[in-house]
Amino acid sequence: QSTVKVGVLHSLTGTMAISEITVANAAQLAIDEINAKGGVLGKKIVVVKEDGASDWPTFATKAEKLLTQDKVATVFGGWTSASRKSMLPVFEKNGGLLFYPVQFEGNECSPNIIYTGAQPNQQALPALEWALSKGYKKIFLLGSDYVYPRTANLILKKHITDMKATLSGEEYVALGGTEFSSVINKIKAAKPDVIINTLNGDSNVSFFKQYQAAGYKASTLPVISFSIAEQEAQAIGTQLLNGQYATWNYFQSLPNPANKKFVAAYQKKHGAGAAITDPMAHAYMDVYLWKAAVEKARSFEPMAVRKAIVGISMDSPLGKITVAPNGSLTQAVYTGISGAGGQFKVVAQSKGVVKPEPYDKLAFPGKTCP
Amino acid sequence: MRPSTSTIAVIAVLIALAFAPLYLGAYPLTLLGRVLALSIASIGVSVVWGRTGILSLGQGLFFGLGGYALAMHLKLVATPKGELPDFMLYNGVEKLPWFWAPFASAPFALAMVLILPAAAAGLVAWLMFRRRITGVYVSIITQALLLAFVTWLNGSQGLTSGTNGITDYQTFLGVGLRGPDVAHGLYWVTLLFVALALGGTAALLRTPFGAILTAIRDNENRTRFLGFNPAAFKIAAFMLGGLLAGVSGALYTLHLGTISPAMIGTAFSIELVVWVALGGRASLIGAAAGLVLGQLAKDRISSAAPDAWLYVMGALFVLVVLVMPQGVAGLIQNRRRPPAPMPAPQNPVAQNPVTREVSDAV
Amino acid sequence: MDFTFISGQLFTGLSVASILLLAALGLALSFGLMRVINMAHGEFLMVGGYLTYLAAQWAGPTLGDAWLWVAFPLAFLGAGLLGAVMEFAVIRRLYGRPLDTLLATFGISLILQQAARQLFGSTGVPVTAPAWLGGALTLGDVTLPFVRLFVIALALIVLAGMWWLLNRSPFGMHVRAVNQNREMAAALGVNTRSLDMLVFSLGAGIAGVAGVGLALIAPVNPTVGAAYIVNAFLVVVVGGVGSVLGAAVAAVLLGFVTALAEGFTSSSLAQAILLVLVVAFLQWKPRGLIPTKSRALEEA
Amino acid sequence: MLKLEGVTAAYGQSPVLFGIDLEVADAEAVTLIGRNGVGKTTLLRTITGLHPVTGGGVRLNGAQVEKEAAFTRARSGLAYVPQGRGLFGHLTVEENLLMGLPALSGRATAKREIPELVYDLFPICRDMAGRRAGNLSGGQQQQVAIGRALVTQPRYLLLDEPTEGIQPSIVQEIEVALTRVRTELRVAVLLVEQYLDFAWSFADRYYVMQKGRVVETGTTADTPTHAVQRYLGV
Amino acid sequence: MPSELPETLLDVRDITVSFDGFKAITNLSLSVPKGSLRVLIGPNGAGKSTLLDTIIGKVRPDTGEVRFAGQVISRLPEHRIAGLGICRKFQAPGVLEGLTVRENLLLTARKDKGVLGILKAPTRAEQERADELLRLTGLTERAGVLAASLAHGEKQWLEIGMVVAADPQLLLLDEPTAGMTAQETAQTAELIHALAGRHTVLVIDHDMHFVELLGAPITVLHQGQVFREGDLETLRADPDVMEIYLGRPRELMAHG
Ligand SMILES: Nc1ncnc2c1ncn2[C@@H]1O[C@H](COP(=O)(O)OP(=O)(O)OP(=O)(O)O)[C@@H](O)[C@H]1O
Ligand SMILES: Nc1ncnc2c1ncn2[C@@H]1O[C@H](COP(=O)(O)OP(=O)(O)OP(=O)(O)O)[C@@H](O)[C@H]1O
Ligand SMILES: NC(N)=O
Ligand SMILES: [Mg+2]
Ligand SMILES: [Mg+2]
Repeated sequence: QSTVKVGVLHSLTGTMAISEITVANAAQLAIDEINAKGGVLGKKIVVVKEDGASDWPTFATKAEKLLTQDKVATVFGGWTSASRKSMLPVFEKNGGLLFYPVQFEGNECSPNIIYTGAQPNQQALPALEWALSKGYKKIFLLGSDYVYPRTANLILKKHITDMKATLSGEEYVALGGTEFSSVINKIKAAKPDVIINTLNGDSNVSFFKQYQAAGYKASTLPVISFSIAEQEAQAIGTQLLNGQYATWNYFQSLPNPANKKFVAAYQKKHGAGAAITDPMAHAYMDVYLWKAAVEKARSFEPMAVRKAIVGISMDSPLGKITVAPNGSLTQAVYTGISGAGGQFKVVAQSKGVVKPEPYDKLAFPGKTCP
Repeated sequence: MRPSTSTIAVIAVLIALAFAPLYLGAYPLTLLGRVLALSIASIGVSVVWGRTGILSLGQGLFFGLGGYALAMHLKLVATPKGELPDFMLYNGVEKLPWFWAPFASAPFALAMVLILPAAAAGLVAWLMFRRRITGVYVSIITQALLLAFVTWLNGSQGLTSGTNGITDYQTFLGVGLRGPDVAHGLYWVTLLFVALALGGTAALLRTPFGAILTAIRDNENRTRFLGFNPAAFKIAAFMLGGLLAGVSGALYTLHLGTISPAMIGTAFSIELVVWVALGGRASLIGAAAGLVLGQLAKDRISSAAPDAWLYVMGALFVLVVLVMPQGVAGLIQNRRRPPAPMPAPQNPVAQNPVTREVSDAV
Repeated sequence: MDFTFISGQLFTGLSVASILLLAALGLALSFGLMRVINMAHGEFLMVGGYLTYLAAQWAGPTLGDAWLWVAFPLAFLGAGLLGAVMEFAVIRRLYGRPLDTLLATFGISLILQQAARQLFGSTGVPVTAPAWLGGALTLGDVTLPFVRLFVIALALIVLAGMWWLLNRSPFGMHVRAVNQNREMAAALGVNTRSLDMLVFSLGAGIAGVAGVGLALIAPVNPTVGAAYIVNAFLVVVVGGVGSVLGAAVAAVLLGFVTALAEGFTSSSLAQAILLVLVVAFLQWKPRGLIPTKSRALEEA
Repeated sequence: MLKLEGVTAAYGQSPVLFGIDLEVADAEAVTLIGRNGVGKTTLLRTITGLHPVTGGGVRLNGAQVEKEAAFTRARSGLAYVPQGRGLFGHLTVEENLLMGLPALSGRATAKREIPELVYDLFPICRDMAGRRAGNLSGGQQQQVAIGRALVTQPRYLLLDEPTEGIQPSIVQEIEVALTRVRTELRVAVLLVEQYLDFAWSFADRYYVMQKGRVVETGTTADTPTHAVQRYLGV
Repeated sequence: MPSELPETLLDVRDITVSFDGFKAITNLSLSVPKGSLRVLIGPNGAGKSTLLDTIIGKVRPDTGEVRFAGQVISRLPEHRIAGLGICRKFQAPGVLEGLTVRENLLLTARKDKGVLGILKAPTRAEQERADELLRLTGLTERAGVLAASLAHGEKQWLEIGMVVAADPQLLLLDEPTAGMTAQETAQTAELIHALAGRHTVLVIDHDMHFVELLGAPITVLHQGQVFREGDLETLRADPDVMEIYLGRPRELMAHG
């Protein structure tokens, strides 16, 4: 039987490994499932796994290797926007196709990338609207110092002003930073109603610890997070996170049948306690979307696949998803409250699905995808 | 002067490398080109560390300046007229910052690729060597400055694009950077720069300038009392190292299509030094070869066994230092030459740094 | 800027200083006295942190909050033992070659980080401080978390102990002598090998204790040490290599500068400002606040 | 008795000592002379254990010690005053003297304190007790270095050019002091010296080294200094 | 001062040098005429080396100044002072160990010691000078070996060669015969005689045989001040000098 090669390019080592290994696992799960059912266009999928090593230039190098040496049909990979940005020119130069599964800041529309993670209007803005609807008017923005939080917050700030709410402060801490004394002191002085948190990784644990030591709790100063999913929640622990909020396109607790099946399959392979997150669900679906597009195009050729993928729609663990012409997903948005075992209970959800808008109209008027 | 066997060997290798596009596949060739671009920085490390005894852990700073100088130009070229680079837009920057504006000019940017790193290296060196800061202090300070630079880059996204770095270039001097055909051209240009850097530096070190650097490394005070101003020579050597790092950074940026803080950070700078140590810090060719081979090995091993790679690299660091302090080049040389005398600590007089007479004199 | 904010920042400065000092005190031995540039020093902190986590896991269920008193000796001995092994296997072959030591120990730090990553994963493991450290002292509008006060006290105790050991005990005199002239000390009957090992592992052990302090405040992850190493070296350099008191003053100074800069700018800019200020300070006093004349270091 | 049998030593690959035989009896004073670079310092360092032998044996009180570490040899009664004095420059004079005490570890009989005789022989050890040793002048340092060696209560004292750089009157004092050390403490002395008048007036026997070998030996009483001068010419 | 004697090359005027409050030199003045040979003796710790340190700029006087050929040099950076033509031989040999013997001589023989000047290849004259000094110091056969592998005595000679190669107006020699045999000492004395006249030489030593061979006027320093001046004969007879420095003659002592 003949085969087709695809690349899986995530950080298997370094700081991002914790998040990305499970995302790679989810993609692998989908590939195994597909191979078990006979592959794509009659070909078995062969995975070429590469390690981005949490180092953005390495992502570019490895992408180049996958495209020019292994000649893979497509690549599933990336987490941070920085890694995506550094891979982008490689994909454009070599005419490759990348499936990127993580929520991001928008403002990018490469014909060579399928962005399935949330656009700002599919996570950040719904969360803001929900917060305002709950009566939280004074908003403090806290994030890691890199492009996604900065840009997301830039958009949020425009909308905060637009919605006549108050921005009570904005602080950034270097990626991986663990010292929050000054930030908490500033929060004290600002007296916000709610914190919108775009901190990444371990910084969250330190932040919640120090937030708690300073006498705060969810009932006095709630925090809505965009980068804390089930896995992170488990790591931070119920004791610190209980009652705090997160907004995503997916929670492990979603009751739909496709999700039940996905969770069961993943946990069968990786252990019953394994947490499952939004980026994992996206990565899992990325493979299926690619398969559908290949079959529709009857070709593995990346640009043919890119053309064919638009309009493809399926029932997924995330609910109903459809690929929009700009290469992102039309999908639902959920806000959940953290509870036992790092699971989130949905407390609010979008009315139906939300169309992806890479460029926020308020923050970047007049910009659209080509 | 008759060329030595090692010169002939190096020329032969360079010629063989020049024909690489004929026998290497696309990926190995890009990889080789990239690694060759980096080797220019390692030549600088060899001058600064191997020859002059200054261990800079901040070469990434100068590498980055060269890379960013070129990247800023490429970014402006890729940005439609009258618009701001995309990342500025996303960060709410409304006007092109003043220090960006001149980089629209290619000659200016190219000049800056050379001037910025050399000038920055000169300034850093002047600050340190003027105050006679030496040894590990220099290592710690250069590392701190690099960290400050990287932190600033990360924290000033509106100006620098932060962790993402500057990316997404289209053309350079009118030549498209996305076409598959540019790969060979870029490779040859890189190789030319490597040859120039090697030849030029070697020629420079063959003048008494090279001897002075060695003299300063071995006994700075003595050199001073012979009428030389060690600070001036150290600054010059440091600037040369900075310049080579800058050129390397610019070429590397072209190869990779991006420059970002992660590419120039502490890990990069220390790794650079270690590959130089592996090849042989005192030998230009050893330094360059150590870097090329080390990076190629890294590419291989990290693909085959990602988890093992850090163990391999860590162990390599330790072993090189313990087993072959002069690197591979040192091993080769030792076989040809009678053994060098023991390092100074063996010597009872040098061993005794406390006696005022002795310590102050030397 | 109101009074509450300013006093809050002053306390922040002290907190930061206490962590910096704990991280730097071990270095004051290995770097300050032995002139060993141990880039893996941060990993001793990391080891101390993970051992704290393990102590909480193992002893927590049986001992309750008293697990913390198990964590201290465990972290001290565990990191100290690792230090002894490292000294025996690598460092002792490199005395007098500080720059080479720097490279070799950097290699070791890579290995230790990767090992930690494989054992514990890349995300930090959280340690829950004992309940009696959970509260905070409230003075007017300023809250001083007990955890922070505890770490400050810890730093002061370790500082006092080290000062006494080095300046008032015969052990300290031997250490200083060996590090000025190792051969002569041996010729006078000092077992320099075991003394070296002892001093190095003591420095490692102190870093392990610092790891306990860190774990109480932030999660322990494989790169937690790397995050502190540069600043810890700067504390030693600004204080004056070889001077324990200098390190203490430098830590406080750096802590306040950080808190001040963070108060008025952003935290990532504050770090850049701090680093540049340190370099500027070294222009003024290249040998630090309390200089010890030391040639060995410059001859590197 | 201190006895060397066919000692060889090298720096890296280059040999410097080629089979040295030499002996110093208890309470005997022996001088070792030779041109610059013939290996005198190296020889003393192999005796103390600071430099490894590549062959041959060193016996101390009958025991083979050539494999022992320097500190154990010091503890069995070997003291060394190196060329360049080897004081701990940052330590005070008194601390330098105290640094002689570790050599007494494991010796039950010894009292762990600075013997009064040291102050008696070298009064500056008391006068300058609190000063940093590194700031003393050369002659003062030399006296402290010998004093420190005596704190170890040695049976054998190895001295490497103790008169180098010392003013004439102090050279005389050192000679007086060393003579007392020999006679009162019955310490054997092996003295490396260029200053022949001094060496001859102090020592009972001499060895002459040339290019890493002992080429002549005899008693100082029977050999006038001019008879060995030829070994020292250029 | 306009009344300065024209032939004075080195003029130390009323300098005081102290370390942490301890005065190593107190109001010391000393002048050395051009082309002369001068010997400096005095007890250990008298301040002889400190005086040389002050002249070459290694330590700075608290008060007073050092003039060289009429110019105040006590505030110039070290390499500038050296550039004016003052060269010191330290007691511990300070050869450049990573360079060959010949390179050591070539470098010191250079006239232009600036960063740009150094790029030029050594001139014919410099090469010849180096070769001549190799002969003079008996190191011709060792010309190509690294200075590190020289024996102590060879290093001493090389350093003397370097000092001469620099062709300084003023040569400062701090205990040049330390560790030398009697015969080497005599050769050194001869060499110094050959240098004096063309160069001005200031020698410190504790070896009275050597001082005798030099046969030059002697200055005795004591406690940071000039204690006596005169020739060896007179000083040997001076009970104060005996007391502080020379001690009793050996013949007498042996029986004491
Ligand atoms: N560290 C070293 N590395 C290589 N060779 C050395 C070293 N130290 C000494 N030597 C060589 O070993 C030989 C013996 O040296 P050593 O110092 O023992 O001589 P010495 O007789 O004590 O001379 P001096 O009278 O000058 O003190 C010399 O040729 C010297 O060059
Ligand atoms: N850097 C210093 N710090 C403190 N004291 C010093 C320093 N340098 C010299 N001294 C002191 O100054 C005095 C003079 O020292 P100097 O070395 O000039 O004496 P010297 O005449 O050269 O003696 P010697 O004949 O022993 O070489 C000594 O008492 C010495 O302790
Ligand atoms: N796109 C992100 N989360 O970096
Ligand atoms: Mg000797
Ligand atoms: Mg002197």
